[in-house]
Amino acid sequence: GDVRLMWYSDGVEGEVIQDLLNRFMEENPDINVTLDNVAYKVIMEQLPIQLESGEGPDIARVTNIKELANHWLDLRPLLSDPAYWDTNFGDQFDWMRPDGSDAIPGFLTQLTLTGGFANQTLFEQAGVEMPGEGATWDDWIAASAEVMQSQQTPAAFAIDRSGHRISGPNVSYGANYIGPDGMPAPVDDGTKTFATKLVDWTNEGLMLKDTWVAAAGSTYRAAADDFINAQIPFYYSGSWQVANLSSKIGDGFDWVATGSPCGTAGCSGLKGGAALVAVKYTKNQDDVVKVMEYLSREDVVKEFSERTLFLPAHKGVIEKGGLNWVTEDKNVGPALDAFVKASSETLPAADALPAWVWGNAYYGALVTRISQVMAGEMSLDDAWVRIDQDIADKVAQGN
Amino acid sequence: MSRVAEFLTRRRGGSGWDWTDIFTWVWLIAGIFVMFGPAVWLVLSSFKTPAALAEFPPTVLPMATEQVMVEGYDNPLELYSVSMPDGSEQVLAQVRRVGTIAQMVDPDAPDEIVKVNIAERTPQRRVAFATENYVVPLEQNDFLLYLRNSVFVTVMATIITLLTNSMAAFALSKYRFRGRDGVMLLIVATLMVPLSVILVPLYSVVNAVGLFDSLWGVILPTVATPTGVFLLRQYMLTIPDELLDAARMDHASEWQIYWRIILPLAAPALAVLAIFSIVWRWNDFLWPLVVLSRKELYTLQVGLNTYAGELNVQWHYILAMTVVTMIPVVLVFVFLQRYITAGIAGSGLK
Amino acid sequence: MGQITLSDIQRAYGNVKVLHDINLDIADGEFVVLVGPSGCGKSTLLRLLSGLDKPTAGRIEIDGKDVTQVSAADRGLAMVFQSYALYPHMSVRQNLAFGLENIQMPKAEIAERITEAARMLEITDYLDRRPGQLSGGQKQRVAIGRAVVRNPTAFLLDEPLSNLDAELRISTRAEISALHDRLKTTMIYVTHDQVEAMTLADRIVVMRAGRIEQVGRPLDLYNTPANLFVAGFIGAPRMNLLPVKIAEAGPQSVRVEGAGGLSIMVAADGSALQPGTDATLGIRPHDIRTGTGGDGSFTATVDLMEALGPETVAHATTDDGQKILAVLNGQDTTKAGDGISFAFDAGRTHLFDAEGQRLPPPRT
Amino acid sequence: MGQITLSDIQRAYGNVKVLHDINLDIADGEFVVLVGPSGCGKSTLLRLLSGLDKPTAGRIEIDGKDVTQVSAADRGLAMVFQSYALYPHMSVRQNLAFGLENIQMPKAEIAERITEAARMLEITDYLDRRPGQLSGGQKQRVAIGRAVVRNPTAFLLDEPLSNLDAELRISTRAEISALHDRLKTTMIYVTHDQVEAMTLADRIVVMRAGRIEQVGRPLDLYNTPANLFVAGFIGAPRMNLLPVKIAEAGPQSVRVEGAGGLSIMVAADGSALQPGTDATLGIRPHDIRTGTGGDGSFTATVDLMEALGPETVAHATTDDGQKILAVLNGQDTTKAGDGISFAFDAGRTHLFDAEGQRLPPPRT
Amino acid sequence: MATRSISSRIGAVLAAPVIWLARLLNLPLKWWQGMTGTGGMAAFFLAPNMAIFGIFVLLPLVINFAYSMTSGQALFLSDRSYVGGEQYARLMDCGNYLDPTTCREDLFWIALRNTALFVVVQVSMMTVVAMITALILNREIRGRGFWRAVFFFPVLLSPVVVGLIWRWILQREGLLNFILYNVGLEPHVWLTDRFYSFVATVGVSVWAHMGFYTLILLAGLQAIPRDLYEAAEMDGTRAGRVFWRITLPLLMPNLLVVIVLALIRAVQIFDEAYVLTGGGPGTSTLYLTQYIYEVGFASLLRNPGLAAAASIIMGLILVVLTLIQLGLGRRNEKAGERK
Ligand SMILES: Nc1ncnc2c1ncn2[C@@H]1O[C@H](COP(=O)(O)OP(=O)(O)OP(=O)(O)O)[C@@H](O)[C@H]1O
Ligand SMILES: Nc1ncnc2c1ncn2[C@@H]1O[C@H](COP(=O)(O)OP(=O)(O)OP(=O)(O)O)[C@@H](O)[C@H]1O
Ligand SMILES: [Mg+2]
Ligand SMILES: [Mg+2]
Repeated sequence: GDVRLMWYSDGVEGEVIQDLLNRFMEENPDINVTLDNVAYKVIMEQLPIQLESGEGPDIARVTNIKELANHWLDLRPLLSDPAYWDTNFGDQFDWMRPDGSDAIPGFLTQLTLTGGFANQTLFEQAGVEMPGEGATWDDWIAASAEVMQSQQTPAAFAIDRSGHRISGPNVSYGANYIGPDGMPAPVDDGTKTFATKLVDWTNEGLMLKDTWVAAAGSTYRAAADDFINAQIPFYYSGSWQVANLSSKIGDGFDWVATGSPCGTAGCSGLKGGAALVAVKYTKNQDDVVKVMEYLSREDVVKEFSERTLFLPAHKGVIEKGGLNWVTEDKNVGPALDAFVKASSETLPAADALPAWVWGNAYYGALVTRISQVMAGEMSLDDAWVRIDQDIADKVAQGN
Repeated sequence: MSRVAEFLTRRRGGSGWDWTDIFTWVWLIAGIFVMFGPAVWLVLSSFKTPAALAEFPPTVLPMATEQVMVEGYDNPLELYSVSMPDGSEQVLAQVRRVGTIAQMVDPDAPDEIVKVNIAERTPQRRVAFATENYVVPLEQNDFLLYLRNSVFVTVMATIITLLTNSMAAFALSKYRFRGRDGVMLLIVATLMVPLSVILVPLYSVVNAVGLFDSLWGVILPTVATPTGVFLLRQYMLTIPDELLDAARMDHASEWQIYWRIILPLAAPALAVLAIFSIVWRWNDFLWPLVVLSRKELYTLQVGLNTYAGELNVQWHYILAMTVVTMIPVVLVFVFLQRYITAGIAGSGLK
Repeated sequence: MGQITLSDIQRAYGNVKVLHDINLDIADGEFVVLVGPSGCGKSTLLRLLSGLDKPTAGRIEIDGKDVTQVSAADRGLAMVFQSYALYPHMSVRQNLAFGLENIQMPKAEIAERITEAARMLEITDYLDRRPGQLSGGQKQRVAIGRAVVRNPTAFLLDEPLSNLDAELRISTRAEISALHDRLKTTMIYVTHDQVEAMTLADRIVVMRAGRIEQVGRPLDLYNTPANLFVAGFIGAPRMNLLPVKIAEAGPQSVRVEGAGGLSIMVAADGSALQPGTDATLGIRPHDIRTGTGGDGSFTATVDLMEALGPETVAHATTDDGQKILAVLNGQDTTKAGDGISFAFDAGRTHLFDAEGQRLPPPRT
Repeated sequence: MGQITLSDIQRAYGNVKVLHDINLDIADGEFVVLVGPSGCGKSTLLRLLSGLDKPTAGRIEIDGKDVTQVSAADRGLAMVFQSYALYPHMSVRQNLAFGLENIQMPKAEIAERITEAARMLEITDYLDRRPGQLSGGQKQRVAIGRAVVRNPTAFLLDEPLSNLDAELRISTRAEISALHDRLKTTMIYVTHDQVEAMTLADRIVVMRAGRIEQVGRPLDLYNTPANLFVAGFIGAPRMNLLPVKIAEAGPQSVRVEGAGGLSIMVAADGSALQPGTDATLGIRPHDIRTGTGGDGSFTATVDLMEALGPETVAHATTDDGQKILAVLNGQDTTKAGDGISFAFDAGRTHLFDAEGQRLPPPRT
Repeated sequence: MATRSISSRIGAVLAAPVIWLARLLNLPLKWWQGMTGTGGMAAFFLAPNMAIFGIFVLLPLVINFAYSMTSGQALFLSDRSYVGGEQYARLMDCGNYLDPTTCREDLFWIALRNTALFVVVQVSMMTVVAMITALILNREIRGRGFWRAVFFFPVLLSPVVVGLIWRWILQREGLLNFILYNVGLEPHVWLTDRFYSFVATVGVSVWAHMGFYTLILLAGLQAIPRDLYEAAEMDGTRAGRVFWRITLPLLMPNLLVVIVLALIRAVQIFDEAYVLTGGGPGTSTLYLTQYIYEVGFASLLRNPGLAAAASIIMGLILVVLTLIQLGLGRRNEKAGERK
């Protein structure tokens, strides 16, 4: 029968998945998988509407997996080997199913982890030693500031404008968003500490203004281009940038992934990812299961990751290691390996976030208000009040 | 040369350059730079590689570093001009770079490796068009299918828009009936709400009338544009009523008056609306995105916009596809704009 | 068929009444000319007839059917607009064909009619031009042509010849006249040209300020104008009107006396008049001749001699300050400032009472 | 000042030449009337003079300065458009004031001029209306008013009275004439009305198909038209033109013979003529009288009698098939079909050679 | 010449079926006209438009109003809970209406204030610039089609691309600074400056939509009878006065379209500004639609009820503004109506 797969791409993964599916269809001539390549916006704006009216594709690649968890098909009773899934993808099932359920809605095509990148060449030119293992945020910023001084870059570092991005560091400073009842907790000292640092750094001209200050609300802004153009020696983003940096920096300079700098509580990044899930409303469960089983096969996952330069979410693949990254760039392999390594350093408070429904409410409020502080529109103290209230409003609305 | 001089010195009224002539040309020239400049730059940028796109400061033309095949190396090497310690400039090919030191060779003397600090070298660049920005998306996508859908949507929507809007505008400008002002007000008032705001209600309506996932679902909600009615109506107000009277004396039915008198005389406004409608429908993105879920029905904009991901946007493809999809509308514009010529409605009168 | 009856027609624009109680019967096939001062409501009346405008009150009947509320397209009339109102986007040919196409006339017949009308109006050379490329007179001819090609119940023509040169005007006038003779279609014709009115009309309707002043055959209007207004309006140059006093008044004749010893016996029924009351004596400039020895005569000083060619208009002032116009045959060589004597016959005078009404003819 | 010279003016629309080599000198203060058949290029010529249009070739001088390339606004002329061209969004008052405000005339003076012009044109009551609310004639008067209130170097008037009724036309004509006498401004005036042309003009320019046929004082044109075209065009109804043959030709007189035994001796210089060649004899309808005993006479059958009131136009056909027009004084009672005899004097005839040119006067 | 005839032939071919249809329609319509009179014809001419309009524009608007009375995250009305005016109350909950920071939904009020400022500046600038351009394109310049295309071109670009191009131009190391640097002027970080960001959003939106309004005005300008200009020229009118006294009043109906549309579009400013400044720096270019978008759609915990309420308030403001416009325009519009 026919299976429709809705897919968005950040890079080459559309071509890769098409390849893989073609192979699948050769093996299963009776199943016709159509890959609907769409813009990310479709996933965000159209898919929810469709799902609510009980329609939609059979399988989709989604990021807001938790919000839409009610619409996913539980594959557990249909899979030939649910245990394989539990072992290899089990850690992330909570990210994509309603709290308390034991369903298997799908698996992550890509695991992401926030983390830093440093421009090795700039550091070298400035003659500044790159902070090593266990270096704190302060160390990194101080070192970057030195590079900035010496190399006359406009700023020392930048973090993507996103609440998700600063949540890892927040946790590193002891933040915990989740209250004892599972509901959002008021902004705590951990968050305040790091946020205060960020504001200070911005005011001192160390953090690039163009990303955080120059936007409002929860608008997402990446600073990748500034890093690519050697405008900043240090850049905090995430594993998904590896392919992007590789292709755009090329031979421009050497760069390394640094993992997440440490705070007082640890050196945590934040995990995330995009999942491939089956949709409850499919009329063709059997074939959907076949496709899902195929795509979740260890060899398929491995190939997919190697070619897309994505971190795999498959435990077996990670543990076996030896991923053969398909690239000529000598910076890529070590960077990805660094992320794989860093993924074990995340703190529990961070690991709880992807599966937490109110995560996005928290992220949005953080980024909105902190950037207002950076722009001088309100004080930090006001910001804490606003953040708590914003979140409370969301919670009230969501129930 | 004299033709050029004549062209440049041609003035209104024929005598002397007055300030309006100067102002006109200043404005037009400024227009070239301000209005057209960015657009030209956009086209040029669409031929840049992703790396060149991200580059600071941007170059005007798409550039790529020159490469040479050097004996003893399998892959082509990039050329740099290097300021040598002795102060001279030399063109060298880079073998590899380690940290801040580049290992380079003279292409003519490939045996000797020169070590150069990377601050001392600048890439040898030349203009290069990254045509793959165009080729890849066009090959990957069902371009022809999308094109067909887009053309269908655009043509049907425009025809229906022109027809229904001009009919309504005719009634609203040339008849006096009770409630006319009310209808007009209603129409203008509904201009207010942006589509993105009523997206969900509109979706439920379209779903309810069974137009979901059909091209008509894309077409119909857009054709009753209040803008069109308003635009046409205001223009039709300037058509003298005497001409309608004459037609009535000529035994024309109201339909014929609309069809044979009003429409031709409103041609400039219709052309404007046609241009708008075509541009809008052709570039529509959000609404088709919501209504269409099957690839077979995708319009160009939906189909070619798959390069906007969550974390990365592949701007090189998006720009190239912007240029591609722009070409037909530019042609349509050039074709239709000539109808925006002197209104002739008054010349039949005394 | 084209028998038209207007009953108590009124038309107002806002508060401004432009037509007051118009009553008029037009026989089938009649040629009626509307004249009157500019702005008196002629075009308005025509628009009401055409159906383009609706009266504020009153009834319009065509061939006995009440058409007051019938739309213009269904009345089957043809109209020549004072403002031409040609379709600017159509060629002359298409302008002419439009009305015919609307009634699904076969192509061949349309072509034939257009050729015929174009020949008659001398616009054959311009058939493929647009109105914007025509001169004023050419446009006007097209406007006439557009009405002529149709075969309407009645023609409504609003100053159709005003922009034509004398020669063309005469020939077109003749064509219209011939058309009328041939088709016997009712025609209602507005004009400011006395010659047109006199030569074309079966009856002339004289209007003033939204009212009908007099309706009658052209020569009747000329010879026996019902009141001072008509007397002044019909005939060019306008009639001389001299203030007089009634001296004697009888049922057969009235004697009036005026300044400068003027004393005239006019044949009229003056039985209703009191001697000593005011009256007005009208004498047409054409009825005044130079010289002495008529029923009345006076001397005057010439102010201006306008030589028209075949005749000369003398503007003069009598010794007691009365302005007088006289039309003299041929080219007169009298110069401004010269003295001149005029004479006229009592039989050519017109007598109006103090209210401006013409005295009835002598009782028989 | 308003001395205007046109040299070799040409104007073409695309391939169509509408003006060919126009040469004309207009003296300062002169009143020049342009006449000619519809479409002959009068309005075009006026537009060239005004500066709204530019000639394809030739030179226009005003007061000795070459203004061919000067824009209309800078020529300082005023124009009455055949199409009125009133500003539809302004009241009549604003229409009149507009040109004056442009030259920063004080408000009080503007008001005064408007009052004066409105009085003269009888539009005082409509000053606050918009053009859309006016009748055709009212619009035309506003158009005249707009030119009159200015104080231009010269007036250009394109059929300014065509939509006015006879009475108003005469009074407005008189006003224009008075205005000209008072201001001594050059006026160039297009009209189709013979009376206007004859009475207003210092000189009349007769045009045909883009060329000037004759320029001269009104009576000269009437009495000695230079060619057949002018002869036919000036004078209404048009001159009767009879085909004749030259019988004898001398420097003092020419004898011509025509159908029906017609034989007339005309005083003219025929020394260039060969006996036996074709010629045309012109006789104005006004110069034909009923009865016998003139230098020439003929009998005819009446086709149509048009009673104009003061005179009657007889349309008749001579026994040999020649159509003849005659204007008879008074109201004639002859009916169509009746026989009638006409007579005329040799002194009132016009003789044209085979090329249509008038024969020169007898040698002295 | 050749291209023209080809293009007109294409036009003829395209028009043929429509013409055929129009002919076909004539007979039944005549009958209908006979039945109902011209009044009925007005209904007929309005019907198709109003039917589509009612279903696809009015109905969703009504539903949107219903949304504003509900809360929850569910997308479909049937799944949402009725809360009455609560959303409105939340929006209007302010300590001091002049100080947005005292409001519960401070961002809404900030956005409202920014939008008001934006509308005033942008609409006036847009009208003036479009008018000047239309006047210039209306002159007899060579290559008119080319020039029209030049000024219309940006309209063809999607707002996202527009925002992007201009961000590339205006960003710290963008084209503009590059040019400034090269001609020896001081570069400036435009997009982190409150004032320049605002100016940039105004400027860019004018840039992007000007062609649209220019075209409307151009059509209007061309419809003004030439003879009026000739009369004005004979009246010795200076160019400026011709514009104020002839062109402007006669253009009024079309100018009204431009002002009303520009106003509405300005209030709805979103994509360009969003891509260009994202609402920043701080909240200085945060406009209403972005607020609505973020509240109702962009954030993962959406609040369609609040968004709907905000949009209704925005719509009401617009209706009032437009009514004022139309009221003002009405007088002048009458003037434009040529008899
Ligand atoms: N735009 C044009 N294109 C082509 N021919 C034109 C154009 N305008 C005028 N003509 C022609 O030029 C000739 C002269 O026109 P013009 O308006 O000067 O005539 P006119 O003497 O004023 O006539 P009328 O007495 O009818 O007003 C006419 O034959 C007319 O058809
Ligand atoms: N729309 C209107 N509003 C107010 N008054 C009007 C309107 N239209 C015409 N009038 C007035 O009605 C009167 C009659 O106009 P109409 O056009 O019938 O005159 P007319 O007899 O045709 O004059 P003319 O000989 O000048 O054409 C005029 O005084 C005119 O000013
Ligand atoms: Mg009239
Ligand atoms: Mg003319």
